[in-house]
Amino acid sequence: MRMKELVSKVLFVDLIKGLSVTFKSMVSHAVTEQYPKERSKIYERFRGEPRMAVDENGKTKCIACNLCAMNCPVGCITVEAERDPETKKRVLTRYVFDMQRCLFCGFCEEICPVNCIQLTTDYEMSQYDRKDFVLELNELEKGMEKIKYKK
Amino acid sequence: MAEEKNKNDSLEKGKAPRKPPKKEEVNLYEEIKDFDTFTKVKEKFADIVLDGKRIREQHIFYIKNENILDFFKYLRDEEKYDMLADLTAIDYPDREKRFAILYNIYSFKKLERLLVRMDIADGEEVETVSEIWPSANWPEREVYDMFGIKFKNHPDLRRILLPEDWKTHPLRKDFDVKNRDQDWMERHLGIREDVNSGEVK
Amino acid sequence: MGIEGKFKKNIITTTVDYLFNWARKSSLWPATFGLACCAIEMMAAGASRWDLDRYGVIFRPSPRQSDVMIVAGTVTLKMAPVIKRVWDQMPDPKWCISMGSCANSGGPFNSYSVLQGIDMIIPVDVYVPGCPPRPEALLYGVLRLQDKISKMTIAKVE
Amino acid sequence: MEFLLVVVVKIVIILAFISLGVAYLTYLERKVIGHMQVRLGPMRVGWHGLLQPIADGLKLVIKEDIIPTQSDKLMFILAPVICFLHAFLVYTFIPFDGPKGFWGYGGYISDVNVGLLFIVAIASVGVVGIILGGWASNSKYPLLGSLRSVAQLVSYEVAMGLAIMGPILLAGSLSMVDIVKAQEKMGVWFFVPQIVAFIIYFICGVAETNRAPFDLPEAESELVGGYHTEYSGFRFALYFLAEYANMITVSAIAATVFLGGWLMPFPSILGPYLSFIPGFVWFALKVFFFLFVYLWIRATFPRYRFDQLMAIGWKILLPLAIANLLVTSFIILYLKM
Repeated sequence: MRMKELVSKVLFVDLIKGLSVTFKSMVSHAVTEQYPKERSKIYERFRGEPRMAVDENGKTKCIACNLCAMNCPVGCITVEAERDPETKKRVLTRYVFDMQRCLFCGFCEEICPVNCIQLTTDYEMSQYDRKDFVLELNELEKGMEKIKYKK
Repeated sequence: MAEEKNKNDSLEKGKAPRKPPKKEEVNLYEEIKDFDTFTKVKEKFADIVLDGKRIREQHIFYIKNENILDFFKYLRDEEKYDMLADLTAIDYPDREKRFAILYNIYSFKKLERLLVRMDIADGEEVETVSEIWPSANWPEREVYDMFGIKFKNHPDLRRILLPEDWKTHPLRKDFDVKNRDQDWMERHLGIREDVNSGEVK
Repeated sequence: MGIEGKFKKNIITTTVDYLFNWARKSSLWPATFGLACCAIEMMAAGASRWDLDRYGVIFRPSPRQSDVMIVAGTVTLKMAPVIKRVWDQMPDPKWCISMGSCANSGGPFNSYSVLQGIDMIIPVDVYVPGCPPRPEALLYGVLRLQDKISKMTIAKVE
Repeated sequence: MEFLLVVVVKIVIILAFISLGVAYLTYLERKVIGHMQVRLGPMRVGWHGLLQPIADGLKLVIKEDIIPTQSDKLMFILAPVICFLHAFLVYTFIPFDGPKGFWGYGGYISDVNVGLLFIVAIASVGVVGIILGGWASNSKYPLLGSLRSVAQLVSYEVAMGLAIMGPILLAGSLSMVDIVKAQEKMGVWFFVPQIVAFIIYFICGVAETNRAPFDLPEAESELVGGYHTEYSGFRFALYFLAEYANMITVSAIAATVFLGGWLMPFPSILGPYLSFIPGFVWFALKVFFFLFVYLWIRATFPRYRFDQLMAIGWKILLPLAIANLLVTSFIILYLKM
């Protein structure tokens, strides 16, 4: 046994095994995705950039129930609403989503009774300024301005 | 102060402060029976051991802050509780004896866990057990760091998590959790936040 | 370099700008600086599947040799002076990418021990939101930073 | 006059090629190691990242040059220059091609009868740059890195020197050209009779150039960057170039002494078909092979612990090298008698 070990040590058997492993992986196909060119599939339940849905008339679906703001663990949603004197319904006046602190936990999306706020699968959200992360309602409906890199 | 402010906020936004639904109070504490260690300890350290309870098959001894070293030495040597699994503290700001220190000790011989609980007042010093169980060194430093309880004869009683020149003890209940030490920040980072608006000066 | 801001914009400065900015943006070496869970995602971006090396981004151990600092994770107050020192040790021109909600603004930790945004102590060029951001999101941040670098100039700013 | 012109032209050509080779060695390293880790390596700067080393170099040159206030300024400035200079000085004596190579002008800048000794001596002076750099930085990690570097150099230099004694005995000369000529005359490259010396030399060479798995002086996980922690900008670039130039040096010596320099493999079989290929191409191929093995080893093996490193150097390689030298000299004596 010891003789065998000695022989394998002298002939660098283990080292050569290791070298062959790396050589094999060198000639095998790389697993790298070339990001701006190819994009990996993002699964539907990935939670990325927030978006507010609109109905068929282009008006917001939000009913200003404030559930998302109450449910947000970091308090990054602010909902301001007024009561319409005629219809006695709450009408949304201002909706602010402060993405700086957002955890992308998806609680707002889950609790929303009308499926208005949604976390899309879009992950490209980098900005040069922190102020750009405070999204008003119209920005949330359009989506953030961003550059799409192609190559 | 902080709670009041939060209440006002929630009222302004049209939220009603929610109350948790009331639960029926169940007393889980039982008297200790047939526990050999307790009877022995009760005899030997009658002046220290105040009480013993059992909760969810877990024994708790209540002790006074007097000569605790002998008591713990006895537990380690005679009763074979050879490991200090944890040492922590609880803050009850309303009580007269404000802090409770919990020693969570374990015996590998008997495969048994034992909680020893000691109530102390604010400013009272506690004898260190780090000579009995060396693993108490860091938990005691942590308790000192978070609650400001001082341990007598501790070999190295410095802050362990927070910076060494920090002033406050954050796990005390009267500490506002959002209160960043502005003087510390100015000294080390050269900035000072506005506490209300969060802006930096 | 010592020649910044001495000349007006002309054909020479724009050519030099183009060359310098190309070199700068093509070899962004970040200081290895992981603080919390975002660092795991940063490592993933550097590993085989996303491979930051494609952009010429290789992690350098020493701040003296790095150009960009990726602050990945929660910045506690105890760590903040260290970050500031590492930032001060880096040679000009240098950039900073703030990665993740915690570094951007403190994130969920509005508490006594966490710095509310790394931009309080060092200037940040690109904020990458996410908790943590996907590796692609970091790559997108790097691309945004390269865009920003390519607009740098040594000419007099008017 | 013509002689001078030829030498100057040769120096310029060799310097340019080596500088470019060193720069592209970094590219090769990133590519090879990238592919060994099933990723791609540089892809976006130029076609398949081919302009990467140029971008890196230009960026390092236009970067701010920091000299720490607490450092010994003269030494701090001098150290990388020493390292760089000695790494490039060695190429004076390396025969890239035979005396008839380079279209009859001789494939080397100069051929001295103590060539190999001189190369080994100059290559060891390079470490002075590392020591000075680590010491002059006046900082913990560079100092530790340079101390390790010294210890490593001292223990491996001996075994390395003894290992190349074997081929010298066989060739009977210290001149690099004569060693290759001896291999031609003998009909077999020296790595066959001197296989032990060859392996020892290569291991020592890896250790000598501070490459993985012997890269303790710049172990990133323990020592930040080792001796070049405090260096930035083009001073760091000089260290960087010196390290890679040293790699090429060690490979070139190995190719010359053990693998027959500019000689063609199997001249009796391949000779008629491949004789149009100039000698420096064979030389470059051999050097390239060694460099590839360097990178291959780096991608495969983890770093040694310091005591392991010392144990290998003193307990295994040194006795083996001495034994090899003794056996070789006895055999030569016996054959001569």
